[in-house]
Amino acid sequence: MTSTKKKTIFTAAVLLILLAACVVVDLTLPGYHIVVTVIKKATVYSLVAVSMNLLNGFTGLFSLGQAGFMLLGAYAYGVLTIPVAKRASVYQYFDGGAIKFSLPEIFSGALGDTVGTVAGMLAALLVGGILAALMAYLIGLPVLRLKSDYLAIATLGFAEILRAFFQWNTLGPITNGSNLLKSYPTFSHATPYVILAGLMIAFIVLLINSTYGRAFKAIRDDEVAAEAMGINLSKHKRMAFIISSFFAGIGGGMMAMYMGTIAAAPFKSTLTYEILLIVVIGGIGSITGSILASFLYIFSSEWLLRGLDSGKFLGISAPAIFKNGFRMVVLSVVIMCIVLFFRRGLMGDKELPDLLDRRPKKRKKEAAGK
Amino acid sequence: MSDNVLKIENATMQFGGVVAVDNLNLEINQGEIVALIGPNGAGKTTAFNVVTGVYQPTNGAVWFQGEKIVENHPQGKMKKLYKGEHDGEYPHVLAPTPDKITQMGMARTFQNIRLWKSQTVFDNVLIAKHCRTHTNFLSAALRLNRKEEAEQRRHVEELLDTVGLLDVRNELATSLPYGKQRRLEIARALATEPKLLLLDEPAAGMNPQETDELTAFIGEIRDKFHLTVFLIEHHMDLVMDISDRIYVLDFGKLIAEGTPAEIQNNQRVIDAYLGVAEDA
Amino acid sequence: MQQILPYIINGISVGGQYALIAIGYTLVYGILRLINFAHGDVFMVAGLVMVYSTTAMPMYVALPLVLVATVLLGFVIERAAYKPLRSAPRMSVMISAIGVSYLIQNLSFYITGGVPQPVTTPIPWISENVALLGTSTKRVTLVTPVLTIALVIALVYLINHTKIGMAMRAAAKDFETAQLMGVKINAVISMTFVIGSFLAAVGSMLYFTNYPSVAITSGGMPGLKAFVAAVFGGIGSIPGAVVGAFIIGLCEEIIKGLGYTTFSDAFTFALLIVVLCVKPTGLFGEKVTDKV
Amino acid sequence: MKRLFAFVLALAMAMSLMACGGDKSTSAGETSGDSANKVVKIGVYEPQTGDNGGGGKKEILGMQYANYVQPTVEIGGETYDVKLEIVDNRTTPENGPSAASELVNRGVSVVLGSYGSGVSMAGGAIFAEAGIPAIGVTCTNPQVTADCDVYFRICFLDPFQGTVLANYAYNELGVTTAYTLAMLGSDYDQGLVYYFTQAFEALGGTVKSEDFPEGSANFVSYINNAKAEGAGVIFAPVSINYAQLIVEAADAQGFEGALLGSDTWDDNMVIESAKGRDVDVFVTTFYQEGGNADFDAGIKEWINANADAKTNNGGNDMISAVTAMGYDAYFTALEAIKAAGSTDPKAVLEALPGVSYEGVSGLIEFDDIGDAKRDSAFIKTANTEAGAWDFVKVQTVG
Repeated sequence: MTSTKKKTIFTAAVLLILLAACVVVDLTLPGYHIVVTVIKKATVYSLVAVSMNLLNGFTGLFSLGQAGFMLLGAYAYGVLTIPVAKRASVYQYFDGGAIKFSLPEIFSGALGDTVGTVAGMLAALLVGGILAALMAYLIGLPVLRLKSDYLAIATLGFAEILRAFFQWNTLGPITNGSNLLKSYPTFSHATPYVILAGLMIAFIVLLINSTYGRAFKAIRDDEVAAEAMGINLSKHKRMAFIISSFFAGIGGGMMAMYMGTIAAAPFKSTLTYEILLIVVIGGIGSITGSILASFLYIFSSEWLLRGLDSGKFLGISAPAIFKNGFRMVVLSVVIMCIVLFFRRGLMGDKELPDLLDRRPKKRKKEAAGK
Repeated sequence: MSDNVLKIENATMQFGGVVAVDNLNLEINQGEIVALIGPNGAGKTTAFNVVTGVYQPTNGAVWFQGEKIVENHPQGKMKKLYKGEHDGEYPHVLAPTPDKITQMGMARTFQNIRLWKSQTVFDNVLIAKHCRTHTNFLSAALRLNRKEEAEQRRHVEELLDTVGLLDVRNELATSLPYGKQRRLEIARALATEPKLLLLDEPAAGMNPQETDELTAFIGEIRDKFHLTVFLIEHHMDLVMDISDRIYVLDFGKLIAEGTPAEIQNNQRVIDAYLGVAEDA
Repeated sequence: MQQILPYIINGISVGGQYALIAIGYTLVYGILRLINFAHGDVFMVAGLVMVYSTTAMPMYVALPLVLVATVLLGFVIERAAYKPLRSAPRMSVMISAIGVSYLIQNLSFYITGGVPQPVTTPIPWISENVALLGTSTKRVTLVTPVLTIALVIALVYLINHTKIGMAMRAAAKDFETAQLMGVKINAVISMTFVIGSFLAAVGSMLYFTNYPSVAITSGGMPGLKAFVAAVFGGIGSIPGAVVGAFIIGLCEEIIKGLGYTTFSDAFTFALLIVVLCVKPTGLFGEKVTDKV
Repeated sequence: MKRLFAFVLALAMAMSLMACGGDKSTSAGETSGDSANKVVKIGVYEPQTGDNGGGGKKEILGMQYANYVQPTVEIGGETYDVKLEIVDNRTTPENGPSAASELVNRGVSVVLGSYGSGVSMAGGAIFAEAGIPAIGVTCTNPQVTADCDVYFRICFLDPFQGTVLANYAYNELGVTTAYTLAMLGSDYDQGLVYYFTQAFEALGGTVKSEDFPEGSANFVSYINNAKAEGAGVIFAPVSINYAQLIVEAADAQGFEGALLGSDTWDDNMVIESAKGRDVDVFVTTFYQEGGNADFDAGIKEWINANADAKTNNGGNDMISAVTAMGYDAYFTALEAIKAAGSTDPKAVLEALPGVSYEGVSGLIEFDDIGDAKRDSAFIKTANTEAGAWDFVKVQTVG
C-alpha cells in the first residue's frame, strides 16, 4: 500500500510542479509570447487527444469524428459569448445575427464583471460540450453498430457533413455562414487553459479507473467476453462515445478561445488525423502519453522546429534543404517511425505513476530469468 | 411450474440450410450438474450460444427459472428455408442480448479461453462485477460509490481465494498457465453472481491430474454458491464422475438422456459417439 | 433533355474517374481488410509526376514514366508501411495508412513549395474540346468512361482467368488458408497494390487532363469519394466499385444541377452513412458472418 | 528505460531551447553579426503554403524586392539594416496565432500582411496584445481593422470592390442577371458576393448565388447552372486555383457572358489559363503593370536574376498587383519607422496614422479606422491572345 501512496505523492508533485511552472511562465512572459501561445495550443490538443484516447484507446472504438464535435463546441462557444454590442459588426452580412444575448454579459449582471464573464465563458464551454454530446447520441444510434473501419469512415463522413451545415448561408444568422466569428472573450494567460483542461482530464482519468472505465477496457479487449459477463455493449459504447464527444466539444470551445476567430475550415479531417497521430505517438491507452505527445508535437511543430522551415536550425544554415515544409516532413517521418517501429508509442499503456515502478519490475524479471 | 432452472423447448438453430441444433428439448433442475456431450460438430456450443443469447434460435423457446427468456419463430428468408418442426408454435419474439441474460443469473465460460488480455487477474474478476453495479458513471467517476467498490473488491478477493488464485492477483491474466486461466474464467463467471453456470469444455487441454482437481472444484463451487451447473465436456472421466444427468447430442439431435450409468450402456450413444471415440 | 444532358455527361465522366480510384480501394480492402487512406495521395502524386515529366520530356516517355513511378510508389508503400504490420491489429495498419498519407502530403508540400503545380502541357488529343449534342466538352470526358470500362473488363479477366488472379481471389476469401495452401501472400498483396496504383495513375492522367493544376490536397476529396463509391457498391467487389462510382458521380452532378451545391460533398457522405446503416455490405458485397 | 531517457533528453532540449527563446524576445535594436549597423526587424506575416500560398509568395516578393532596393533606414540619425522576418501562417486562421506569436517573439517592430483576411484577424489579436502595428497588404475584409487598433491596411475594402464590379457589370457590360460563385467556408468569397449582390440588386439587376465546397475540381455543372439562369456575368471572387478551373470550365461549356474576378484573379496563373481560350475576363485590382515604369523594370530584372524569386512568381516575370502592394507596404512601414524615430513598436504604432506615402499603387494614407483612403480601383481584362492583362479603366464609386 505504501507504493500506492508514493505514487500518489509523486503524481501530485509532478502535476504541482508543472502547474507552478505554468504560473511562472504567465507571470514573467506577456500573453502574446510564443511560449504562452504554444502552451495554450498544446493544452487544448491534450484535452482533445485524451478524449480521443478514451474512445480509441480505452474502448477500442475507432472513431474519426473528433473534428466535427470540436466544431460544434467551438461554434457554441463563439455564438454564445460574442458581446451584444459587437454582434452587428461580426454578423455584418446577417443583420447582427439571430441571437441577441451573450452569456458572459448575462452572468456579469448577476455576479459582477470579472466573475460573471468567466462564469459566462465556462457556461458557454459547457453548452458546447453538451451540444456535442447530444449530437454524439444522435449519431451514435445508427453508427455505433458498425465495426472498426466502417465506424471510422462513417464518423469521418459525419464530421464533413456537419462542416457543410455550419457553412451554409441559410444558417448564417446563427453560424455567420462562411464568415468568421470573432470578438468574443478569451483568456490571455495560459494558466486558465491548463487548469480547465487539467480538471477535465482528471475527470477522464477518474472515469477510466472507475468501474465504468474497467468495463470500457473489457469491451476493447474482448467484446464477446464482455457481453457474456453482463456488460451492455451498446450502452457502454454509446456512453464512451458521448463522454468523449462531450470533452471534444469542450476542447473545441477552448480551441476557439485559443484561435481568437472561429471558422469551420480548420475543423477538417486533417485535424482529426493530427490528433489521432498524437495519440499514437503518446501510446494508445495512455493518458500521460497523449498529454506528453501533444506538448511535444505542438512545441516542435509550432515553435522549436520552425527553423527547419526558414533556413537555419540549431546553428546549421542550409536554406536549400531547410525550406518551407521541411518541418512537417521531419515530423511526419518521425511519426511514421513511431507507427512502424515503436508501436507502443512514448508511454505504451503506462501512466505517470507507473514510471516509479519501472525499475523494480525489471529487476524482478531479471532475477526470475536467472 | 416445475422447479427446473433451465428448460430448452423445441429449440432449432438453422444457419442457411444447415441445421446445427434440431428440435432440442432439455431440462435442468435446481442444484444439478448436467453434462451435454456429443461428437465434434454435434451442435453443443451452438446450444450454449442459444441459451446465452449469442444466437437467436430459429424456432423454439428457452425458459430460465420458470420464466420464458427466449422465443423465436422463422422469419424473413428463413420462413421458406426452415426444415425443423413445431413451426408456428412460437408466435412471439423474445431475444435478449447476452448481457441481459447474464444479469438474469446465467454465466458462462468459453471453449477457447476469452480472458481480457491486458487486465490483471484481479481486474478480470472485478470487471465481471460491473454488471451488478448500481452507480451511474458520474458518481463512479467522482468516487461516490466507495462503499460499493470496497464491497466488490472484498468479494473478488474472496472469490480468488476460493479458486486459489489470490497469490497471482496482480499478474496479467494471460501470463497464467492454462489450467489457472480456466479457473480464472470460472471465477470471473462466478463474480456475476449466477444461479446457473455454463461451462464450455472446462477441462480441454488439461492433464489427468488437473482434470481430477477440476472435477472436485466444480463440485465444491456448486455446493458453496448453491449453483446449478450445465457443462459441455469431452473428458468422459470428468463427465461420468460429476454429472447427475447427461444429454447426448449428435448431428444437432438429442439421441439420449439419463444418468451416467444409463448413458454408458446406451447403444445409440456408443454407436454415435463412444464407439467412434474408441476407434480413434 | 438539353438542360440536363451536360450534367449527365459530366456525371458519367466524374464517375469514371472515381471508378478508377475506387478499384484500388476495393482490391486492397478485399484482401487486407484495410482502408488504404494513402490511395488518394498516390493518385495525387501521379498527377504531380505527370506535371513534372510532361514538361521535361516528350509525351511518349512521360506517360509511361507516370505509370511506372506510381506503381513503384504503391509497391513501396505496401512494403514499407503495411507489410511490417501484417500481424498487428487492424487499427495499427489503418493508423499507418493515415501516417503514410500525412507523410506523402507533407513531402509533396515540401517539393512543390505548397503551391499548386500548373498542368502546362496537357496530354494532346484527349484535352481538346469536342461538340456533343449541342454542348461542348473535352474529349477526355468521353474517353474516361470508355477507358474505365475497358480497363475493368481487362481486370476482371485477369482476376477470373489467370493464376495470380486466382491467388488474389483465394487470399480475399481466406487469408490464412490461402497462405497455408501455398499462395505467396506477399506477392499477391504487392500485385494488388501494383494494380490499384496503376489504375490510380491512369485515373490521375485523365483527371488532371481536365484540370489546370495539381495541388497537394487534390487527392483528398476524390480519394474519399472513391472510397465511398467502393463501400456503396459493396467493398471487395470490383463491379460494385465501378457501379457505385458512376452512381456517385451522377448523383453529385445532378445535385449541383438542382441547386443544392452547398451539400454536394455532404450528400456523398450522407449516402455513405445511410448505406452503412441499412445495408453495410453495399450493393454487391458478400455477407460475412462472424464466428464466436 | 531507454524510452524514459529519450523523453528526459527531449524535455531537457525543449527546456534549453525555451530558455534561449525567452532571451531573444526582448529587444529589437540588437546588432547583427556581419555589419556594424544596428538592425530593425520587419515581420512578414504571409501564407507561403495552403490555398493562398501562391498569392502570399508574390506579396513577399514585393517586400523582398523593396528590401533589396532599400535595405537600410535612418532612425534618429543612425543607419539601421532592415531585416525581414518571414513567417508562414499557412493561410488558415488556426495557424495564425502561433505564427503571429513567433513574429512577436523575434522582436519585430512592425508587421506586414497578410494576403487573406481571415488569418489577419486571427493574428490581429496577438499583435494588439503585443502592441505591434500591422499593415495589411491585401486583406480586404472590413473586419480586419474594425475591431483592432493596431491593424492598418493599404488596400481597398470588399464593399468598395464589390460595388465597383457590380457597377461595371450593370452599367458598362449592360448585364441584368448575374451568377455568383463562392467557396463554402471562405469569408473573403462570401463577403465580396454579399457586397456585389447588394450593389447589383440596388441597381435593379437579379443575382443567383451558389457555393461550392472546398476542394472542388469540377466546375462544369456550375457553369451550366449559370447558363440555365441566363446569367450575363459570372462573378467568382475565388482563390487562384478555382479561378483557373472556372476559366477552363466556362470555355469548355461555351459560356458566352463575362467572368468577373476580384483582386485574387489578378495573377499570372489565371492569365495563363485564359490564354487561347474563348472567354471574357474582367478583374479589379490595385495596380496595373506599366503604372510605374521604373518599378516594373527594376523588379523584372531582380526576378530574372533570382531563380527562387522567379519560381515563387510562377516561373515568369509578370508583375502581380499583390507584388506591387507588398512593395508599397514595405515602404509605408519604413516611413512609419522614420517618423517614429525609433524601433519601438509603440512609437511606430503612434507614427503610422500620420504616414503619407506615394507608392507605385497610388497615394497611401490612413483614415480613422486604419483603412487606406482609396476611392478607385483598376479594372483589367484578360487579353486571351497575348496572354496578358489589358488595362480597361479606373473605376471609382461616387
